[in-house]
Order: sequence, then structure tokens, then C-alpha cells
Amino acid sequence: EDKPVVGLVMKSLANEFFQNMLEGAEAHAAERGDYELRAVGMQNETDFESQINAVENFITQGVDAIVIAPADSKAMVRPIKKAIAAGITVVNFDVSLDADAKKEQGLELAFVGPDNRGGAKMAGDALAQALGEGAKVVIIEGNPGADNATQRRLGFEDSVAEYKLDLLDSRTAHWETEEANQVFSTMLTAHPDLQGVMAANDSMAIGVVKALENAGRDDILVVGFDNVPAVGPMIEDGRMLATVDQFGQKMAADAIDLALEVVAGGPELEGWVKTNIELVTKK
Amino acid sequence: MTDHTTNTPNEGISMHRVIERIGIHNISLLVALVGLLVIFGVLRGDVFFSTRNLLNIGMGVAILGVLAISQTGVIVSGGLDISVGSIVGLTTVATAMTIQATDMAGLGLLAGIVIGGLAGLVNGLLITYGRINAVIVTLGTMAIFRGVAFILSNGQSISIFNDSFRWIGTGRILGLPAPIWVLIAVAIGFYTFMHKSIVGRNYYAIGGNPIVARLSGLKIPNYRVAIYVVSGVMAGVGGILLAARTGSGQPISGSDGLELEAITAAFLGGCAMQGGRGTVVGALLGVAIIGVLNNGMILTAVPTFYQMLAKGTLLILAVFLAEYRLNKN
Amino acid sequence: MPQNILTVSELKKHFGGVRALDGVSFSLTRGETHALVGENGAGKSTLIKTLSGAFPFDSGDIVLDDAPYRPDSPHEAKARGLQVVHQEFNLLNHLSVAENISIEAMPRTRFGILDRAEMNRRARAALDAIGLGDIDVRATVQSLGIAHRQLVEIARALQSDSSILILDEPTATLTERETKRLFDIVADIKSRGVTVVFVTHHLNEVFAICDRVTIFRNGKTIATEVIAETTPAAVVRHMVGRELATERNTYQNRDISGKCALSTHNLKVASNPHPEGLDIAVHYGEIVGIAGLVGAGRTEFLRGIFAADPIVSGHLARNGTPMVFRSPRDAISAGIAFVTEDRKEEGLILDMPISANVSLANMASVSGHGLMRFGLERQRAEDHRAKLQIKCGSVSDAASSMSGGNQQKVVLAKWLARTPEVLILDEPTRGVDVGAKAEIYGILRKLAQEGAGLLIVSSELPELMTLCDRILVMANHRIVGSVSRDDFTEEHILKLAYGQNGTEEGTIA
Amino acid sequence: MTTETRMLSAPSRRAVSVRAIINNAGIGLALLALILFFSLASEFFLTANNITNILTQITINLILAVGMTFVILIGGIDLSVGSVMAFAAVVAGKAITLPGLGVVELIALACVAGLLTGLISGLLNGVISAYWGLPSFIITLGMLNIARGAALHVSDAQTIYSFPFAFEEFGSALIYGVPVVFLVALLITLLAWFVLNWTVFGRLLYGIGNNEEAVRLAGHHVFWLKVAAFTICGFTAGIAAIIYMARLSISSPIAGIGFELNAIAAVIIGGTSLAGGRGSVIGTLLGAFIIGVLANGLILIGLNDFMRQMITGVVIIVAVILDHYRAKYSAT
Ligand SMILES: Nc1ncnc2c1ncn2[C@@H]1O[C@H](COP(=O)(O)OP(=O)(O)OP(=O)(O)O)[C@@H](O)[C@H]1O
Ligand SMILES: Nc1ncnc2c1ncn2[C@@H]1O[C@H](COP(=O)(O)OP(=O)(O)OP(=O)(O)O)[C@@H](O)[C@H]1O
Ligand SMILES: O[C@@H]1[C@H](O)[C@H](O)CO[C@H]1O
Ligand SMILES: [Mg+2]
Ligand SMILES: [Mg+2]
Repeated sequence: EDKPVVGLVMKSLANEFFQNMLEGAEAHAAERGDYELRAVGMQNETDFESQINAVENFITQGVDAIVIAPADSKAMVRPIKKAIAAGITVVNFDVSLDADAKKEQGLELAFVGPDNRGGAKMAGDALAQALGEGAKVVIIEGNPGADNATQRRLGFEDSVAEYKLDLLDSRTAHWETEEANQVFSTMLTAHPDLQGVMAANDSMAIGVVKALENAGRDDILVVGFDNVPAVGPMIEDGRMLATVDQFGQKMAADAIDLALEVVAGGPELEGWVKTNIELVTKK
Repeated sequence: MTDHTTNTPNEGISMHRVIERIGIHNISLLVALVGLLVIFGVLRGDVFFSTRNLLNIGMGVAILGVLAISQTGVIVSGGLDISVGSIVGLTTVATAMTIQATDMAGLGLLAGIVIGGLAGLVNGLLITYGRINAVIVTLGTMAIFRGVAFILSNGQSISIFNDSFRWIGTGRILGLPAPIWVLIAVAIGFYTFMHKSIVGRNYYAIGGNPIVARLSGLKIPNYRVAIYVVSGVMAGVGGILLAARTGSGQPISGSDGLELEAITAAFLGGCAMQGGRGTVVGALLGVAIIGVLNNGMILTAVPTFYQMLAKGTLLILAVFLAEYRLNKN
Repeated sequence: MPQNILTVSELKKHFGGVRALDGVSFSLTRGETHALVGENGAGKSTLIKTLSGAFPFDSGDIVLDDAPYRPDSPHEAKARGLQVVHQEFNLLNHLSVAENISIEAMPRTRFGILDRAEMNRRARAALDAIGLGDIDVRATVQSLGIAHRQLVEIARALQSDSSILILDEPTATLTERETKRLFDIVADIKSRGVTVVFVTHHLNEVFAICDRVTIFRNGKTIATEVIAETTPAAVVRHMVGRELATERNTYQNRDISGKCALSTHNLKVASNPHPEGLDIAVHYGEIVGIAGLVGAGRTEFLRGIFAADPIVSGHLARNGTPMVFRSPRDAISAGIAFVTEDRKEEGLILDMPISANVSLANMASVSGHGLMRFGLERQRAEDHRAKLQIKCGSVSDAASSMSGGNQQKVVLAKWLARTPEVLILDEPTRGVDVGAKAEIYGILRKLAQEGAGLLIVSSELPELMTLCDRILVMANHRIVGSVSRDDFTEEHILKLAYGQNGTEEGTIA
Repeated sequence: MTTETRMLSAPSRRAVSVRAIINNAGIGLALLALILFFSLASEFFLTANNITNILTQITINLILAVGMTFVILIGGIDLSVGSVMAFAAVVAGKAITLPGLGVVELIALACVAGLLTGLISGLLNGVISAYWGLPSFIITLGMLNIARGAALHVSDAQTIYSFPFAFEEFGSALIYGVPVVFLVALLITLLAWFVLNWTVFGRLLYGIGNNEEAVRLAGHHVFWLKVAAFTICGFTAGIAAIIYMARLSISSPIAGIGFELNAIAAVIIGGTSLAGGRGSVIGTLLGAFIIGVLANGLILIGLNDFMRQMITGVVIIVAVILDHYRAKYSAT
């Protein structure tokens, strides 16, 4: 009965990445059996308020730990600080809080998550190598205020620089499929000679692939990020070139494990607990 | 009847009527649309008028068009249906699951239409017999239908591998993509229904003044329920198109403000909030304006924020043209 | 042996605390024309609404064609052969005249599609039958004047075959000429065996066309009389429960040598087809009437003066000083008040309390520093309720809960509350009962006596002839004559209104 | 949508609005029932801490909804409030992070800048829709895009942060457990209630919603009255922006997406008619509470996200059905 309670705060459950993560977390809780999991998500990726509300509600419920993937790297600093002040162990995973904002609020908190910039560069490099130097590419970005979105854009830009690609356009679609579909459809019309697309996550990559199918184009290469189940077949049949697996289920499970260790009296986490990434291409 | 003085007002009235026949409002919308085409044509003449881009626009608005047209029917009757986006999501799931289970495209279509119709029936019954404001009911059912979709699909997207079904989303007839044909069919069907049929006329009566309509002996409850069922079925058609296009059923699809865009197109097209006014042609023009705007904006590659500024301004200008001229007359 | 087609016994219906019908009993024989009369709020319209299925009744019995009758909906009432023209307008303003006329049974083609040509043809025929040759059946109803709307409604009611036709104050918005035509129509359908129920406040109409009359008072039927065996005075006595003082309706000479309160010079409104506008002058203490046929342009002219609609050209002067009114607000601050023609569309805020309606044009008097003083507002409303004998449950009830005539009195109260220097009235006593009419006349006269200038448009010549010092006659947007009190005769005024140049035949309804 | 029953039941809206509270009894009952249910279902629900949470969480929606009530009462709608809030927040955010000014000046400047931004946006909505008689649905939808674009432009699509400490303190300050920001919202609500029920201005707004022509012919400046309603709504979006900043310590150009729908929902649940002319700000308060309590309570009892959405839908419909019966019985 006295099991510790872990509140897991995710982002948009419309994204398969988090759907998948949720399942993984539930399985993990069932498997370990020594803690109680309470998980919440958001309506959409820009709904910061509801994420803050979720944290506040967890404070009220007096959970032992909060494991959170912030929607905005700056906005979530204060509520997290409040949770820590309430004696709750907080683990920040997936999206790192903003370093400056943390410093300013006097908050020290470790980050559990992948090297987003490095990961994006892996995908970008794969694309560049397939297309060759000087190829025309575009980037579809995540939420401007989210640190991992920034890191992934930088990673793609690293590839652009290294392989002297021609970057035609770079726009946000706020991590969402439909928006990416619209944004990219028109990018395609504006730049019919486009050769490659770097999407900052798979949700948006799927939107891009659908747009390509509708336009009847199979000559444009797409890379994504996340390795959600839905892109598996796309990589197999060539509609996508590559994605980066960041092992979302494991990431969440690790973050929970780490949180529980601290709750059980272990040492505070520090710095960056890097999690695994891996380039996924056609086998 | 024969002398000069009596004919003057008469002539005034019939002149007025000639314009009215085409629809002053529609003429103005057409002007707005042509204006947009000219602007984008000049700015991006290279690609804007390419067949591919025009088809892109068409594909982009096919689903929206279906929804905007049926929304026009609902608004004319004095109601509003905010739940259509959710119904689209729900029907993509229902269709995908049916096809996954049976691999029969026809059953998938049936499932989409039946589920859409049932959802609409729920709306209609609650609004008519529960006597609740349509906005509230459909605001509520918007959440409910979305929830049902998630529960059915367990939050996952469901792939559709049936090729004949997917053809609905990607196939072409006479060079035009199938969804555009669907839109054309829906438009013609609704045009006949709203403007040529007796039942359609009665919707204008009910929306224009329900008290009068009742005193004239119309059975308003039946009409009300029916229009929401129609709206649900049309959302089902939208769902089928979406599922066929994306080759999957996704509980989340249709949640990105599709209903708002449909309502916007209807209002742009001349619907009045109070009901009793609005036309199918107007709705189509509204949809075209929105589609061209969205497409042209990205083509001209102005930064996102200027795009939004421009989109907002153009929307206002479009109604300004349409309504102000109307008021002046 | 006349056979009863409809028998109503002990019918009751209440709205909250108001007993609108408190034991109504009467019967209709087949083929008769039966008048219902009674003061404002006596319950006539309520009875008609229950008969037409618009709302249910509490208790009592109705027998229709020897079968019990308790309609759930207007649909059912129509199916049983009852057709009603209600007192308040019931047209769909955005639809065409033809569509309105055919709304109950639209003609269809073989394919079930609306047969527009046939619909227009039927509407044309229906309008021609009641003499409305000059209305375009494809025009929207909102482009019609109020009298035309009334006639369109009557045309609609005549569309379907019914055994009972109920007309609730159909003549309230009609001038003599249309009224006559309506009577011909009534005679015609009566000859076809249809029973006609006819509500009016004009007793002469009752005596002109009805066979019997049932008198209402306070929700009860007081008596049913055979017209041939009674007199107007007897009917009025039943209505008000006392003898009506007649001397109140006589004209009193006043001093009208006062200054010119309001004058127009070449004032032209948009609908005026002529190059030149209108010239009129109203002096302090004077009551000027404007007579004319429906569509003569009187309403538009008044609206132009008040800046309710923009004027095209011409001038307007108050106290001899030229003024430009950009909105009704300007007109009001210049001391003008305007009782509009259509109380439902322009006069009242139906959902708001009676007291709020009374103070609407005079918010300053019931507020201080922008704050409402509700006690004072109610007090003011009570004063007017007493003064105009407004019948209502409480002044905080919604305006929509009053009978038509009482609503009209509230509109009047709204403007009287400003004690205007110039009062413009468009059909001020439409739907007001005889007793109350006398009250209103008294009030208007008193106002003139106290020095105000009054400009009254009315389609009831007797009304103008009782009240006015001078009557201007309008036809086709021109003033075709000015008649002073000594020359007041209906013939004279009507002759002017119909015009001497013989062109008016098409202009008038 | 409601005109039909209007004629038959002839509602008598009382002027003095202590009655409004009674008129809202149906929604109030629904709210009470919810509270009762959640206190039984979750041990946390009635804790002081959670009550504080609920109050904080409804603050912004309540403020937006109060402004929205004005616009809906005159028969309009304002879809732009979410974007205008973001725009105002970004402008205020720029102001409050200006270098070289004292804390007090910064905060004052930010408030003025944010409120003015909201006010001007609302003014524009009002002037454009009232002057040319254009449907506010489209005009404010246009403003939704314009304000969002402006917010992205001004902020260069970046989140603005690093506000004075005192300002952030205000966002989380409590008085006896009641968030100060909620008190601000409550104050605004009371002010609005007062304005709508006790001033001539408020009376005329109701009048316009019912019969604009009658109000015009009675000599009132319908144009300015309508403009004022929209301006108030924009102004409250400005207030919401300041509160948003104080609460979140950031100004995000993508904040407030979809907030207009929540605000409209609160107003409608509170019994204000979309057709205009009928409703009350007390109803809006209750409507905002219903939405807030539901959102909070359903998380507390551990419902998953999709069930939560569904139940929210069901409760809203049921609350309004309840209200319908309340109105029916109190009328007879
Ligand atoms: N919907 C309603 N709600 C409340 N009271 C009503 C309603 N309709 C009518 N009444 C009341 O019922 C009584 C009868 O009204 P009714 O309209 O039948 O009078 P009437 O005889 O037709 O009068 P008028 O000659 O003025 O038209 C009035 O006191 C009126 O205030
Ligand atoms: N909105 C309108 N559009 C077109 N014609 C109109 C409109 N309003 C009125 N008319 C026409 O203008 C003429 C003048 O109407 P007006 O209402 O001023 O006449 P009136 O003398 O006041 O008669 P009454 O009020 O008794 O009908 C009529 O022929 C009428 O049908
Ligand atoms: O890392 C995650 C995923 O990449 C997801 O697709 C969007 O949100 C990010 O935070
Ligand atoms: Mg009556
Ligand atoms: Mg007139």
C-alpha cells in the first residue's frame, strides 16, 4: 500500500511517440510492481498551461516523484521548482529545460535524454550521403521554444554545413502531422526541385510522406526522428530514408527508475544522463 | 401598372433582383478570389498556376469543402455543428477498423457513413429533444466522439492496406483526383437539395424564423434531427476521404480546427449566425478563398508571422468586400 | 337550423399569474362570419393561439366537427381545417413573397424538385386575387412595407382549403381601400361555406361584415350577439363594462398660432422617385396629420426626418434654425420623439422588462452618473402604466408577455417619458382598443395643448379627423393636398389620396 | 436557436441581478454536484492545496470569459482572445525585459503595454465589425491570425523570459491560500457584473443584443456601445496576458492557442445565449468553475486523458439539461 507514486508528465498523446511511451511506462510499472504510476498527457504541443496544471495537481496529490518531458523549456522551470520545493523528486527527460532559465531561477536539475543535436546530425548525414553534395533540402522544425527542437535544427544545420547542402527553407510545424502535411505540401510546390526533407520528428515526417504520395512524387528523400511504429513500414518500402530511434519507452522507464532511486534515498542526479540513440535505415 | 411612376420602383426592384439572383455576395467573393489569384499569380506565376499546384489546392480543400457545404445547411437551419472535426476522426477509425477486419472497401465506406450518421443522430436528438443549445451539445459531443475514437483505436493509428479503398483518396478520373470528384458530387447534391428542393426551402424557413415556421405547420423537430444526421454523414464522407488519403485511421485526425475552418468558410460564404441565410455556392467560394490563401501564402514563402498577418487581413478584406457591398445595396 | 362547426366551453389558460383565458365559451356555425371583440389584453389572441395549436390550454373543452379537439401543434390544427392569420407578423423576411405564400405546400415537379415557376405563378394568382397586382412575387418580404406584408399573409392563409379561417386584427395595418377589398374576399370565401373568425377593434367593420359577435372582457366571454339585433353602443358597453364617454372624442380648439416647431424644405428620402422632396411645417401646439394610401411614402418620410434612414437631399429646421441630424440621437436631442410603425421590429425590446422599455429613450431620467436607479425606473414605469392604462402582470415582466395593444401603449410611453417638443407618430393606435384609443387621443391632445407640435401618420381617417388641425395628403411620395379642419370629409381626403391624374391605380395596393 | 421557446415561455429577466444568482441555480447545482462527487471520489480534492490549484487554474479562462460575455451579449463573438493574449504577453514581455530600468518602472511599463495592446486589438475588432456591419466571427478570426502573426514577429518566434522577481512573485502569491491572481479575476468579474446590471451602459448592451434597431431609434450610440463591448473583451485579454506572464514566467508567442473556445464554452455553459441579449456574468463565473473543476477533478481521480475529454463533454451537456429543467419549473 505504501508504494511510492510517480507522476509521469508527457506531451501530446496525439503523437504516437508518447502513446508508445505511455504503454511502455505502464508495462514497466506492472513489471516492477513496486510503485504506482499516474500518467498525464496534453491536448496539443502548445498547451503549456495544461502541463503546468498537471504538475500542480501532482504536487497536490503529494506524489513522490514527477518525471516530466517539458513542452517549453522555459515555461516549465518555475512549476518544477515549486514541485522540488514541495519535496518532490523531479526528473527532467526528453526535452531539456533551458540552461539560462534554470540558472536564473537558481534551479539545478539533471537531464535524462539523448543527444538531440548529434541524433539529428546522424539523420542529416544519412540524407546528405544519399543525395550528395549541394543537394536541395528543407527542414521541418519542432516547437520553437523547446530545447530539443532547437538542438535538432542545429544538428540538421551541422549536416547542411558539412555536406554543403542547399537549404531552401526551414519552418516549424509544431511537431504535428497535419500541420507538417500542409506546410510541406506548399513548400513542395514552391520548390519542385527539392531533393530531401529533414523532419525533426516522425509525426511530421509522416505528414511529409503523405504529401509526397499525394503529389505523386517518389524522388524525394525523407528523414525523421523517434522511430515510432508507423514509420517502420515506410522505411522498409523506401518512402522514408531513415529515422533516429531514441527508445522512448526505455527513456521513460530509465527516468522513472532513476527517480525511484532518488526517492529510495539514493544520491541526487547530476548533469546529463545521456540515453541511447541509433540511426534506423532499411535493413 | 402601365404608367411611368409605378414602374420606376418596380424596375428598381427587378434590377436588384437580377443581381440578387447571381448573389451580390457571391459576386463580391468572386472578386476577392480573383484578386487573390492575381496577387499570387504575379508573385509566383512560375508555380502557382501549374496544374499540380491547382490540384494541390483542390486536394487541400476537398474535405474542408464537403464539411463547409454541410455546415452551411446546419447554419441555415439555425444551428451549428462544432463536432464535425471529431466525427471525421471517429469515422477514419471506424472505417480503418472495418477494413482491417474484413478487407472489404464497401464495408469500410458503409461503416464511415453509418457511424457519421449515428454521431449526427446523437447531436440531433440531444439538440431537438434535450432542448439544448446546439453549440453546447456539439461542443460536448466533440469531446465525446474524440474520446470514443481513442478508445476504439486504443490511441494508435490503424493502417489500411486495401488498395481499392485507398484509390478513393489517390485515384484519378479524367485527370482529376477522386476527392475532388466527391466534392463536386456533394456540391451538386447539396445545391439541388438546398436551393431546388422543398425540404431545402423549409430549412431556410426554420432558420429564418422558427416561430413562423412552426405556425406554418412545419414539423421542426424532424427537420432539426435530419440536418444533424446529414451533417454527420457528410463528416463521415470527409472521414472516408481522409482515411483513404492517408491510408490510415487516426483518432486524432480532424482535430486541428477543421470545424472552425468549415464554419469560417460557411460564414465567408454568406451564412448568418441567426440562420436563414447562406448558399452552397457561397460556401464553395469561401472554401476556395481559404484554400488559395493557405496555399499562396506558403508559396510566396513569406515568414510565418507575415503570413498570418496577411491571412488575417485578407479574411477581413474578403468579408468587407462581400458584406459591405451587400449592406450598401 | 345552423349547425355548429366549433364549440368552445369553459376554456382556461394562464401564463404564470396572468389568467389570459378565464372561462371562454362560444360557438361557430358553419359558414358564418363571427367577430371577436374586446379591450386590449382581453384574451382574443390567446384564444386564437390555443385554437391554432401554438400553445396548449389548461382546461376546458373544444369540439370541432363533432369530435374533441386539442391540437398539439399548428400542423395538427391545419390538418383539421383551421387556418390562422396571427396578429403579429409571421413572415420569413429573407424569403421571397412567393416562397412565403407557398410555405405550407410548395409545388413540386415530377422529380420532387421545387417547381419555382409554378410557385411564382400561384403566388401571382394569389396576390392578384386580393388586388396586389404590383408586388413582385420574387422580391424578399423584407423589402415590403408593413401593409403589404399583412396582405401577403392573408394571401397565404387563403392558399389552403380550410373550413375555418381566423383573422386576428387583419385590418390594423390596412387602409380603407385594402380593407374594402378584404371584405370582398371574406364575402367570397364565406359564400363557399367557410367560417370566418374576425378580430378587430373597429366596430364599424364588425357591423359591416359579421353575422355574430362575441365580446371578451378580462379573459371571459361576456356575450354573443347577433349583429342584426344589437348596436355598437351595446357592444362597447359589454366590452368596457360601462358607458364610454363620447365627448372625449371631440375636437377642442387650441391656440396654434405658435412658432414653427419643425419644418422641412425639399426633404427627400432614398425611396422618393421624384427630383424634389417634401415641404411641411408643424407649429407648436398644432397636430398635423398625414393621410395617404399604403405605400405613399409616409413612413419613409418620417424616418427621414428622424434620421432613422439617411436623407438624400433637402433641409430640415427646428424653431426656424436649420439643422442636420446625423442619427436619431441628434433628432432626439433636438426634442423630437418618434413612435415607429412596427413595434416588434423597431419599437420594443421584447425580451426585456416593460420598465426597461419605457425608460429606453430616456435613460438619464432613471439613472445618475451612469448608474441605474431601478426603484426610480419601476416608479416611472408604474406612472405610465397608470396614465396609459397599460394592462400587464408587473412592470418587470417581459414586454413580450403583453397583448398587442398594450405593447403599443408601452412604445407610446417610452416617448412620452421624454416630454418631447415635437412628437412624430406613425400609426400610433394600431391594434389599440376603443377605450384605450380614447385615452391616447386625450393624451396626445393634452400634449398639444401644453405646446408640443405633433405630426401623425395614420391610415385611419377618422383618427386623423378627430385629432388633427390640418391633414396633409400624400400620394406617391408627394404632398398632393393640405386640408384644414373645416374641410375635413372622408370623401375629400380620399379623393386627394387616390389622385386626380388617374395614375394611382397601380401605386396603391 | 432559442427563439422558439422564447415566445412560448416568455422569460422575464429581472433587472436587478441578485436574481441572476437564482436564475443560475441550475448551473450552480451542477457545480455543487460535481464538487460533491469529486470530494467523495478523491481525498485530495477538498484539500487547501488543491483548492488553491483550481482557483489558479481557472483564473485566465475566467478573465477571458468575462470579457467574452460582453461581446456575446451584444450578439457578437470574439475568436481572437487567445492570440491577442499572446500578442499582449509578448509586447509586455519585451517591455518588462528592457534593460536599464527599475523594477517598478518595468512592471508598470509592462502592464501598460500589455493592457494597451489588448485594448487596441479589441478596439479594432469593434470598429471594423460595427462600422461596416461585418460579422464579428470572421473579423475576429482575421484578428486571430493578425495578432498571432504580430506576436511571432515581435518575439521573433522566441519565448521571452527572465522577468523581475517581484512580478513573478505576484503570479504565485497567496492570501489565506487564495491566489492573488484569482482575486484579480474575481474583482474583474464583480466589476463586470456591476457594469452589466447596474449601469445604463450595461442595460443598453442587453438591449442591443435583443433589438439593435430599437436601441438605435431610442437615440443611443449603438456603434460606440458595440465598440466598447469588443474593447472590453480585448482589454480583458490584455489582463489575462499579464496574469499569464506572472504565472508562467514567460511570454510565449504560441501561448493561448484554443483559449477562445474554452472562454466561449464557459460563457455558454453559464447560460448566455449566443444569439445575444440574454445571460449573465455570474453564469460565466459558474461556467468557468465547471470547466476548471472538471479538468482538475478528473485528473485527481486518475482518469486517462481520453476518458477525461469524454466525461467533460458529457458533464457539460448534462449541466445544461439540468439548467433547462430548472428554468422550466421556475417559470411555472
Ligand atoms: N406569452 C405570454 N406570456 C404571458 N402573458 C401573456 C402571454 N401572451 C398573452 N399574455 C397575457 O394574456 C392576456 C391576453 O392577451 P391577448 O394577447 O390574448 O389579448 P388580446 O385580446 O389579443 O389583446 P389585443 O387586442 O391588445 O391584441 C394579456 O393580459 C397578456 O398580457
Ligand atoms: N425596404 C424597402 N425596399 C423597397 N421598397 C420599399 C421598402 N420599404 C418600403 N418600400 C416601398 O416604398 C413605398 C413607401 O412605403 P412607406 O412604408 O413609406 O409607405 P406609407 O405611406 O408609410 O404606407 P404604410 O406604412 O401604410 O405601408 C411603398 O411602395 C413600399 O412598398
Ligand atoms: O523528443 C520528443 C519526440 O521527438 C516527439 O516526437 C516530439 O516531442 C519531443 O519532445
Ligand atoms: Mg391580440
Ligand atoms: Mg407607413
